[in-house]
Amino acid sequence: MGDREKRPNRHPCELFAARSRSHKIPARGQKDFYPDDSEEQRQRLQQSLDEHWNLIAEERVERLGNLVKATWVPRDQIVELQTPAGKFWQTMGFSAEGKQYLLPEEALYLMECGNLLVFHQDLPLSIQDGYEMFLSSDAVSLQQYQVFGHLKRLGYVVHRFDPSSEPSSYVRQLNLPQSRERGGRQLKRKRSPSPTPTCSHTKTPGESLAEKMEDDDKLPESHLMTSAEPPEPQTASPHSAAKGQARTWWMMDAPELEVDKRSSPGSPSGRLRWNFSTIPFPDLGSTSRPRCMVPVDPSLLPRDVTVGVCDLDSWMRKINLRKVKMSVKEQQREKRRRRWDVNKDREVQRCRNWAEYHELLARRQAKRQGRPAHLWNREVKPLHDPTQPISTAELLEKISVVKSTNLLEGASWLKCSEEWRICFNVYQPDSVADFKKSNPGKPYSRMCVCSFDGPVPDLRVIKQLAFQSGDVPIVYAVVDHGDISFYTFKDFQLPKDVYA
Amino acid sequence: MEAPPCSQVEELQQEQEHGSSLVVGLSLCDSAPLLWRFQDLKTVRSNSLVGALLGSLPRTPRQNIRLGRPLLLMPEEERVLREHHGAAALSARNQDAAGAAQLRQRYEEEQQRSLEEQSILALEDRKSALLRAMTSSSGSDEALQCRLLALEQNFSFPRSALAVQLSTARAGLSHCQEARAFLEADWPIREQDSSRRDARYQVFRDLWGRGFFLTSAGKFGGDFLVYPGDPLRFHAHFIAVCLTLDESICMLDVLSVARLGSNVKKTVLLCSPAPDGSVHYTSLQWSGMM
Amino acid sequence: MSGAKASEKAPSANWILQHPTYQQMKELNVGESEQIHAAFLVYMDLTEVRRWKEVSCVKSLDLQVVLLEAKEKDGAPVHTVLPLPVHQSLCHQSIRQVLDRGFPMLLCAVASDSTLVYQRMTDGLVTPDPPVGPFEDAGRRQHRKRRQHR
Amino acid sequence: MQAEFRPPRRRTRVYEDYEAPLPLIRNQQERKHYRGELVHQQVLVCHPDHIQSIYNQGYFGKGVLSRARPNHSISDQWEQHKGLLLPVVSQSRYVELLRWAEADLSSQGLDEEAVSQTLLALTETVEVEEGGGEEANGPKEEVPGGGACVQMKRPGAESEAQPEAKRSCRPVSQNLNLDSGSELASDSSSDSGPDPASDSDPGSGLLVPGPGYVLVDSGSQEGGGVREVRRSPLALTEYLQLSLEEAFFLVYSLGVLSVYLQQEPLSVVEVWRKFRSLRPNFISSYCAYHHFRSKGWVPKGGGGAKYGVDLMLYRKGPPFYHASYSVVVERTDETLGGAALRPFSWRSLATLSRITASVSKELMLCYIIYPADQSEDDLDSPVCLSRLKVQREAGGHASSKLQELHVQLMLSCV
Repeated sequence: MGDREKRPNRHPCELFAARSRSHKIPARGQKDFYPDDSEEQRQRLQQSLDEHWNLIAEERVERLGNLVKATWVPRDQIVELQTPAGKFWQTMGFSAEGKQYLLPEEALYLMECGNLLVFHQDLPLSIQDGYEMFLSSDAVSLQQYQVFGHLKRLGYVVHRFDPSSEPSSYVRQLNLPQSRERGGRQLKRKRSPSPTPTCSHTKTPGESLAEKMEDDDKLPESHLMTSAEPPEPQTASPHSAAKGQARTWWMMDAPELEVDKRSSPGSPSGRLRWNFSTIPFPDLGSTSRPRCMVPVDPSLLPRDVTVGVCDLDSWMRKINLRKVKMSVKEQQREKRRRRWDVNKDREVQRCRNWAEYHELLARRQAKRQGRPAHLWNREVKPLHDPTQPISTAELLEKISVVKSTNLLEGASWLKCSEEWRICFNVYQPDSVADFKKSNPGKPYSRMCVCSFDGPVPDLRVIKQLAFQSGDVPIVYAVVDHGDISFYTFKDFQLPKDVYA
Repeated sequence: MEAPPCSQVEELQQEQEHGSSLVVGLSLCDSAPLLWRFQDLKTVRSNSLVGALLGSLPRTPRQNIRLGRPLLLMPEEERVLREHHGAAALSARNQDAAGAAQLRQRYEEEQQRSLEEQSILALEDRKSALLRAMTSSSGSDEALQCRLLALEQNFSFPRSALAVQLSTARAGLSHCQEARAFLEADWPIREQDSSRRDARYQVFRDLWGRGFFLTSAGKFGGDFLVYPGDPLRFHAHFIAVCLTLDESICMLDVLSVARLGSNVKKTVLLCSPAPDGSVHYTSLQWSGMM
Repeated sequence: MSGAKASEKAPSANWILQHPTYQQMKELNVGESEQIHAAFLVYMDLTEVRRWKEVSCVKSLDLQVVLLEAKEKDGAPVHTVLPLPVHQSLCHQSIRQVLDRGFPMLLCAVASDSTLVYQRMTDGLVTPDPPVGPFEDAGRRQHRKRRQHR
Repeated sequence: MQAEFRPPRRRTRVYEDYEAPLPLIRNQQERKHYRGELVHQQVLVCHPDHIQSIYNQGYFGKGVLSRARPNHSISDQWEQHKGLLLPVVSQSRYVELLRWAEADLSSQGLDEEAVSQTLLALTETVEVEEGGGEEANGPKEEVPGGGACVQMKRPGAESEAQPEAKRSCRPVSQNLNLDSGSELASDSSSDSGPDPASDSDPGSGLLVPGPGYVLVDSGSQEGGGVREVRRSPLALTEYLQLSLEEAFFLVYSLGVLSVYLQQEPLSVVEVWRKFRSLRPNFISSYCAYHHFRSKGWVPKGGGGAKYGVDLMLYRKGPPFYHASYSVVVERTDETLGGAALRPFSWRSLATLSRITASVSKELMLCYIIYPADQSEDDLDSPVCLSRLKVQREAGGHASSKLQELHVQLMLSCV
């Protein structure tokens, strides 16, 4: 062992021998409850430890031909492939300007799987180098990588979440087909070098345009270069990036722009989606009504039908707008009559004559007076008068004074917080076979990575992220050192349960 | 429960006196203390420090049941090592250009040497396989020699067949002597000196000093899972919940963690450092009174 | 009609208020009425329902609460019982103060509808019993036993 | 994202029939109004009939001497004695009860003479005629060991499998009026009972307090000691304790309960203010309680304590279904910030979700959202409830496998 430590690189014959080594993990036996200092127990422990250390000491040994080679581009925090990609290319990586790239978390994971050999300054990187160079709190954090690795090892497809590639709620409501142009998307991906991009999607389409252009101006320095010869990073890079971006946001925001155009009345083309706020409806009741009505937008009418200006006065004259005069008593009676029809009362129906009816009224009056004064003769009375027969269903209806709300209510105007971000889109393992990076479809869930020592999301965060995520559930991956657990917060409607 | 006879603290200190070989090399990744070198992992484990493995296991990388290097230390484990001078910071990767050129050369030479040796090994392999096949099929000796010769002449070991190592720990660099001083002075991990952090550390040090093995216990609603021996072989006995003596706790939280403890057959321990430097332990067990 | 009338008629005095132990608790002059009520409910549970022995109330000056002392059966060790309304919070210090009396203790959380939840607390590290056979909720097992008795 | 509704689990054995929750009344004559006392910041219902109605119709409250249903009995052991089924108490226990009665009587201001007179009368052995009661059926029925309720319930109201012969201890005579504090007298009012089934009770008018009689085991000889029928010196009657939320619901939403503070009934607003002063977060917890009740579910706060949560939610009621949800109530304002009632950490959440999952329940976070412009004055009356909103949220923890992602937290906003 000591020898190995001094020269961690294995001897060629060890490497050669490693080609045929086992891939089985030794099973762990039943644990003991108390240490009893017995020799037997000590031996069992030693055996477990030996197995453990054998596993831990093992190094990755691969045939050079099975390894994809790549180089680390520190400025862009990205890994560029030097030899053709392997099978992993179906779910990982992206290409731009004719080159193939991997995000640092993808590269590190592939290194750990023994699929990728990454060079930096012509020297291969160890796994340790990979962790130390690729992971940092301002790019991919260690915890985010832990979650990424955990999910990848389970077979999930995991992509960085990019809020700007998600349709806004507005677009979602319109249910327009999504533009998923390959090049555009890939440029998107490299535009967000870290899985914690700023969120900038809860804006009206008009605003978002302006904002996005601003975003482009403050592109992160790590942005991928377009030319092989790196120019001055501060000046040229954002510039060339902006060019690339310009195309991107145009592609992405195209649906929104079109919607904007359509909302002006009179545009007869395209699949029509009316903006009702701009379609006038006649208001004949208001006193300050216009004297005539604007002609109806011809695009709203069937062909061959024309409508001219309509003079309202003649119509208004035909309507009698006089208020009916009623005494206070009359008004009250009217009010009561509307609320309750005495003839529908079964007991009243049973009365055969006025005497009986009066008797009934008297009886009821007495009963009402029997109600405890301290509850009923005050300003705030009970919601229900128990002397009145009522079914359970009606009762529940009657006492339902507390409003229910749902997760998305009021979520759209919540401001994004910097602290909470969605990191990853996750797709089911069984989708891998026909997975397309260019059109990944709806994710199975989205991941928000949290530290176990950090705060639990409050309602505000839950709402805001749920809104951002649309109809894809948000999963909070909570990292407690080596342990990862997943939590979801879902809206829940408790069904009403009525027994009579 | 009686404290085991041998105190971990003393043991570690004794070992320190015998030589610096047990000083483990810590490296920082996103400000988390990681151990990479195999021997370092063994060293901390022999001092009852468990940590958590984070990496894919080289042998079978695509599973989460058994993981491999690196080993992440809990802040308390890191602090215990630091206070007992048991850890040193590993220097960062050597980046200077001259050194890099040298290393490049060395790397290429090693690759070449490895190719040659593996080529010989591969040939030997093929020969012995052939030998086995021929002797069992009772061919003539002449034919065998002929075949062997042909094999030797035509044999080529392609570069793509070269078995290479993807090192886990950074190779060839050992920690520098002055690293320990650096660890004391400039170590980037600084606990926020919150009273809770401190309570956690005091409790950790006390329980570890009694010979227990500790791991994090988030999933059990506590700070540490406390094992009577190596977690490879023993079940945890306690869920330690660290808190200061005057920290207000919600009764419902006490009830829930105690109930969880009884569900998983472990004793919940409320642990608070006392002013005199000792630690107060209160065992919570389900009363069985329904 | 008479039902309504009956309910308005003042009922006879509340036996809780007249119970000698309750009186005694009140005279300890500690705590507020809610804690005393909690302590009394626990007292009644221990004596009337669980038939514990030598149940008595003592005051804790440090905590300003009514504590109980009791034995599960004759000859069994004394326990200190700390009854607390469930919505109150507590701290380890106060638990230690009760344990400093030298007996194992039971914390009894008293819910607003008089539900009692007991929690056993002991000074030091108490190693749990090793698991026996298939895992089973001991509570449920006991409950079942009780039912079979009926 | 909506959490799925998982059907509640039915209990395998159900011992009672379901009674419609309060205040369903079948005819106009059934008047219901109950009385609760505010004692020690707790609401106690003392009248046996009130207790039965309130508990049976909606499962409100808990018997102070019982695990849930108020059914405590003076003794676990019952014996048939000359055709009567009577609770057996030991001599020492009987003496204990006597002492208690004595202290009680003295505290009423009775002089020593009167006290000893009364006690003397009490301790006389009661002669029981063979086959005393008219019900031969009573004694034949088996008495469940747990807690037979002597006077709490009349057979008509009986729904659980507790057919103990309350009336088997028919009085021989009942001229001793122990009005003074023991509960004996209160039963005289019970014959007006709101219990619909009481019509079928032939002897309801004659019914005298069940608790009055015990079989005292003198224990002088080993084993079957001498047994005498005596009057019980004190009736340890069961009281029903209502949580503040349950009490206010009965007062405000159903209008069936009056809460008395020192013999004075309180108005709705007075109860509201009182409860708020007793419990700072009363509005939130009530709002959640009210919300679940108005959905037809039965929330129980006491059960929640066992699991470290605020409420357990039952379908129909605890005798019929296992609790489906563990509910934690949380308040927030419309800007969705604001101090939490119970500051959550991942640690506490992990604990709760793990316990909840281990008992096949779901963890539900119920958020009470207060309007941003809510003033303190607004909160001074229950009318403010209509301005609050509930959001329920399923809270979940998904093991370490994503597919089994079932630790959902149910969000519920009021």
